[in-house]
Amino acid sequence: MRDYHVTVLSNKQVSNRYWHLIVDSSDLKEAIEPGQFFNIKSTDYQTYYPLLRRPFSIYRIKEDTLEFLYKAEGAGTKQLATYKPGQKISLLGPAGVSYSIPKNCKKILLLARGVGIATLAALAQKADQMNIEIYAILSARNKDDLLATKTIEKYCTKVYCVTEEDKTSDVEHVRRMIHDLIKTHHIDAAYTCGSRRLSMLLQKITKANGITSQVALEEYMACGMGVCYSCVCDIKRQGVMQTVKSCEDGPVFPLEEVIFE
Amino acid sequence: MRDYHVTVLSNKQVSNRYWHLIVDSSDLKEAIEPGQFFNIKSTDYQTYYPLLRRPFSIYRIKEDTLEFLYKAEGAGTKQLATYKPGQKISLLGPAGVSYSIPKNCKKILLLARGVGIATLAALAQKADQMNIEIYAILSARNKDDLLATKTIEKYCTKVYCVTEEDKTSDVEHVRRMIHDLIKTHHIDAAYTCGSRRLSMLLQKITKANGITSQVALEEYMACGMGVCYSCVCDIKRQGVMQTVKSCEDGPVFPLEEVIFE
Amino acid sequence: MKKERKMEVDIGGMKITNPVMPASGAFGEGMDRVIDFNLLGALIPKSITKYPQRGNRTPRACETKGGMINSIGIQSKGIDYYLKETIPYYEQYSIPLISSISAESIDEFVEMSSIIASVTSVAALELNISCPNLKNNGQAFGMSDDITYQLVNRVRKVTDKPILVKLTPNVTDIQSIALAAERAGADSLVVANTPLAMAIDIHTRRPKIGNIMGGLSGPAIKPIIVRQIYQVHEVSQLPIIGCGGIMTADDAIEMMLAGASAVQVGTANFVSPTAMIDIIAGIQTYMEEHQLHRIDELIGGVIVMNQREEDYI
Amino acid sequence: MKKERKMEVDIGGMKITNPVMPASGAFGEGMDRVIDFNLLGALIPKSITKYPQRGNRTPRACETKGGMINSIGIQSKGIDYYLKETIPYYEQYSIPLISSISAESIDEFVEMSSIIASVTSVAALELNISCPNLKNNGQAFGMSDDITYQLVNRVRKVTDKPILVKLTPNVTDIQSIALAAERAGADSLVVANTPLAMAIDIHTRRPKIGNIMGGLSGPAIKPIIVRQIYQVHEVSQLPIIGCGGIMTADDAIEMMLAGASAVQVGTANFVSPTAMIDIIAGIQTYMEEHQLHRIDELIGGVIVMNQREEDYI
Ligand SMILES: Cc1cc2nc3c(=O)[nH]c(=O)nc-3n(C[C@H](O)[C@H](O)[C@H](O)COP(=O)(O)OP(=O)(O)OC[C@H]3O[C@@H](n4cnc5c(N)ncnc54)[C@H](O)[C@@H]3O)c2cc1C
Ligand SMILES: Cc1cc2nc3c(=O)[nH]c(=O)nc-3n(C[C@H](O)[C@H](O)[C@H](O)COP(=O)(O)OP(=O)(O)OC[C@H]3O[C@@H](n4cnc5c(N)ncnc54)[C@H](O)[C@@H]3O)c2cc1C
Ligand SMILES: Cc1cc2nc3c(=O)[nH]c(=O)nc-3n(C[C@H](O)[C@H](O)[C@H](O)COP(=O)(O)O)c2cc1C
Ligand SMILES: Cc1cc2nc3c(=O)[nH]c(=O)nc-3n(C[C@H](O)[C@H](O)[C@H](O)COP(=O)(O)O)c2cc1C
Ligand code: FES
Ligand code: FES
Repeated sequence: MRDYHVTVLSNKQVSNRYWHLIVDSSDLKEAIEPGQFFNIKSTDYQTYYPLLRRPFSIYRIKEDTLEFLYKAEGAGTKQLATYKPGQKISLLGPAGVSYSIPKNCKKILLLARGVGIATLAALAQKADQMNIEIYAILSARNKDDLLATKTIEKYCTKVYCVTEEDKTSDVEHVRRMIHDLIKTHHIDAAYTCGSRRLSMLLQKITKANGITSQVALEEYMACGMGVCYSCVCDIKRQGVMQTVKSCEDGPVFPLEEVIFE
Repeated sequence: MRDYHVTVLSNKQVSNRYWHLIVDSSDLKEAIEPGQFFNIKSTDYQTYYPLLRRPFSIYRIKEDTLEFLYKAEGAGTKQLATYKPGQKISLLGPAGVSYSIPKNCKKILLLARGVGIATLAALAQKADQMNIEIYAILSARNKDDLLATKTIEKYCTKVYCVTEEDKTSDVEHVRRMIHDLIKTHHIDAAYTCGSRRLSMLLQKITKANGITSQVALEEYMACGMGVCYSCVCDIKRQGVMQTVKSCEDGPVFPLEEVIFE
Repeated sequence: MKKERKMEVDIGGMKITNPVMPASGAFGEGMDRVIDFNLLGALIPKSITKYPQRGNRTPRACETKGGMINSIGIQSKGIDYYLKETIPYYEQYSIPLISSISAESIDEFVEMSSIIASVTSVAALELNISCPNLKNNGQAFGMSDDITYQLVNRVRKVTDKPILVKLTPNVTDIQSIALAAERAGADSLVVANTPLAMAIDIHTRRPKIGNIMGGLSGPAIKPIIVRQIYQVHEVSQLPIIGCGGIMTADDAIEMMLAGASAVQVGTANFVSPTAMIDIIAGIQTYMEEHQLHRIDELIGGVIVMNQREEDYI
Repeated sequence: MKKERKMEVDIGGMKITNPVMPASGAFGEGMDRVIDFNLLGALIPKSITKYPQRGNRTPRACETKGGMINSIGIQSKGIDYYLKETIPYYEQYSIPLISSISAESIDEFVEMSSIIASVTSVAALELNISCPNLKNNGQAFGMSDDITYQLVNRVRKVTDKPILVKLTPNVTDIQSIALAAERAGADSLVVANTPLAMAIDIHTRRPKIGNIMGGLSGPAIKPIIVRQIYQVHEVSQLPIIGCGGIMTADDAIEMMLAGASAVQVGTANFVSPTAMIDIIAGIQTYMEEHQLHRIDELIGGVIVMNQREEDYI
């Protein structure tokens, strides 16, 4: 982890609310793994607005580039959306724990909601390289928000999309989809990001079916370096309740450990 | 005085440090006089940086446009320099007391230092319309800063430039120039802006020679509307010391009244 | 068509048509050229002193990140001018006039209050017991609950008009000062004046304010003031007027949720002279969006869980 | 070639090679991946409590204009873990380690101080008597000069190592608290912890911080802290460590001119983890530009005119 000053190569709006950022990562010598994130600076020493960095999952990792997919919503992400190709931006990372893929894993399930697709796309990229079959359920408000699925489709065996627009994204429907998938294919591991409700759903199903599963949490982070204790969440590890830092001990956690109150 | 939202027509760098702003003033129905100023907003409701408005003298008044000449130096003026044609900006004004030209005035002297030329150019424009002969001494750090003299030259009978670069701008030299001018021409009134030292010099000379004179002060202003009392200066009016507001009672004052401690 | 929302509030017997008024010292006659005063909840001219005062040495204001420091020192033309010129000027407006009073001693507060309150067109008094003043190293009357009690109690005896007490934020325990003012008979508490502050130009090594220290205002202080409003609202029954850092309607609403019945706007007037008008409109819009019919539904409306049970330290 | 400027300062007997150190709670082991700790003046891990604590309810931090509010509530693994893991970790660095201690009672402060001070590699103690804590409605030990005196005096008796006392800014008279700490035997004063603050989400009506109130840090508070450093420096002989809102070298220099001998940097680390390194370099550059040979020339170097004579109120 370091504070890298990298050059923006491209920063484009890819749908109504989503943006796609590509930076030059040729100076990054560290290994970067799916599930990890970077804390991107969105302020300057004049305005201090917004003051804190914003964490973003790695979306795609290539030889000399890093990609992020983000939803331009509040002050920080709107600021991010103003960055132009050629501009230097400050990226602190790679931070956090990455996804782990069990040995001899053949088939995995991804369950993404909204921009949670970003981090699961990175995982899909890696799993694909390992010749793993990938089944993905992508949930979003509307089809427009699913535009970014093209990337993930390349890596996946099968992608299912559900939306509010189509009235297909309710938990009950998703539950049935997952059950069907599990019945048809022997899923070795499942991964989720982007929704508390879907995470709770997956937690129950994977527990009942003895499937290894992981979740990438999105807690509010002030430092992203494990020093401030603002990003904590409660987990139960080997029977013991613990308050852990999601920036350092996470953001990826075994799904069964996470306590969703 | 009102808070006008006007459109920038042009905003260009005219020399190393100076910028020239032209705005569409067709919505301004009030009379605007040389010596008055506008308080230009340089912040937004996100960053609040820099927080306060910045006061700028009127540089040129045309039928449907208003012009300002400013030195891009600190946060506010640098912000001003980012405004692009077509952008709406917020101008509070016109504010303050304007220059007064005595009846039957034939010849006037202008003594400007640095960007103090802006407000005196507006005065020159008006005096020229009144067929008054104008003699101007312009002082600046270097020739580059005098680039804006072209505007004033159009209105003046004669313009003298002095600079540090040429080692011609010392008070002693300027004193001799003013004395020569006064001897050669019958100067009815003198005006100055931009330098405390030159103002003090002109105060002495005009007093000794019984010449009406005015100065435009540049005190630090927080509100520019006469409500906060941050822009005060001391004057002696009819023998009585008074602390007056330069945004409302000024910025133009009879030179003999001003107390330069 | 938009439905008009009820924005009236009652400040210790003084009814105002909306909860937005200027903060003393950051408002004045000059602004009548820019906004229509009759749209405001009330009018508060700059604090007045008994005798004419020249105020502090310049520079009197400077900017800081997210705020500004001022140390005007209450430049004032004295009470005679105020009675002869200022009050008559404000009489042309149909909304309540609140007179802010600043004095050097309790006796002087009583004397001035009694004179000014006797003017029919003055609706209420605001006692500025909180002006940070270098003469006493930033000390103010409002820093002691005893002095606050005595001062307000003495003023209470000379007038029946609503007394607003403007508290200083520069105290260890604002609740005890608030309660002292309440016990002494105050009708409303203004929370609060400015935190005492200082800035130094590192190149000239001089303080940026002629008076060395001054009051910090603007967005930077809002979180401190919101906390103090919340604390005062917890213990006091009096209507609170929130003041400090309000720039937008959202800021005003935040203070009302914390416990304020009305708000005062200062620095925002300098940034945008129409700020108060925009804030009134913004509160209207918020009330429509959130289907609030009366502004009272906002006051103290912050939702907090029972901390003692929930807190798991 | 650039001439190295002497940046050493002496903090109550503890010599540090430069005046820049982290603020407790806004620094930790995780940062060793980003900066070289040996370049700092000193190391200060997060305040430690006697027993393990889970800290406060989330959300624990939120942004405000020019600042942030936090209410972590001192999540801590307790003193045993600290002795076994934290101190040994910091022993790998060659610069002084300062242990920040937070406790529930004076007795506990004394007990913890005595244990921690007895560890050879601990260079000094910082007593966090200023943590704004909801349990007591924001009350802290450091709000009373009596309690401050007793607390520091009792700790003084159990150790000869330098005692740094971190004051709270939430007081009426910081000078009297500073003097109480000085009389009780403190070696240095950290001015200051965070102003107590609050923010409310106007749409959900909930406090933005789970704990309702928290400490305000970042650029917004700097002018308040500079003022308090100046006030403490006026009355106290102790070296002051300025803390609150430092983002750049200019901010650090401003605090030193106001009277600080050293500075602590908190929030800036989150914005830019290299902030402390940049600040050290920036102070060097300033010293070169202003031809200062020793950093002492900066401390308390603000130029003020004699106010009593000059002030013309
Ligand atoms: C590990 C991690 C990975 C993430 N990956 C992505 C991603 O790949 N793409 C993406 O679009 N979003 C991602 N997010 C969420 C993203 O960080 C927030 O959307 C962003 O910070 C919002 O900033 P804002 O200024 O636009 O919104 P604000 O107006 O500041 O806030 C909008 C919402 O975002 C939350 N938020 C604000 N700041 C932070 C912060 N520092 N940390 C966490 N949440 C915050 C707020 O609590 C609020 O609910 C991730 C978050 C985490 C913790
Ligand atoms: C009536 C009047 C007319 C002016 N006319 C012109 C003009 O035509 N062209 C021009 O270039 N400049 C003019 N000035 C000066 C101009 O207002 C300042 O240069 C400008 O405000 C500096 O802002 P900044 O943010 O760039 O600098 P900062 O970094 O903020 O400050 C640089 C210097 O400008 C002064 N300054 C900052 N803010 C103000 C303020 N609100 N009021 C007054 N001084 C301030 C500071 O005291 C400091 O000395 C005028 C000033 C006044 C009072
Ligand atoms: C320039 C200026 C002058 C002020 N003068 C006074 C005053 O005379 N009396 C008073 O009670 N408060 C005075 N104040 C404080 C304001 O009334 C208000 O409490 C403070 O500015 C905080 O509100 P704001 O952040 O909205 O500005 C003054 C503030 C400013 C900025
Ligand atoms: C997230 C966070 C946690 C903090 N924890 C502590 C703490 O444990 N002990 C302490 O004395 N101060 C703590 N503080 C206060 C800082 O040490 C410092 O006093 C404050 O942040 C002001 O400095 P800054 O503006 O440079 O951040 C904390 C501050 C922050 C932002
Ligand atoms: S964000 Fe600071 S510890 Fe995780
Ligand atoms: S700038 Fe406010 S009174 Fe002149």
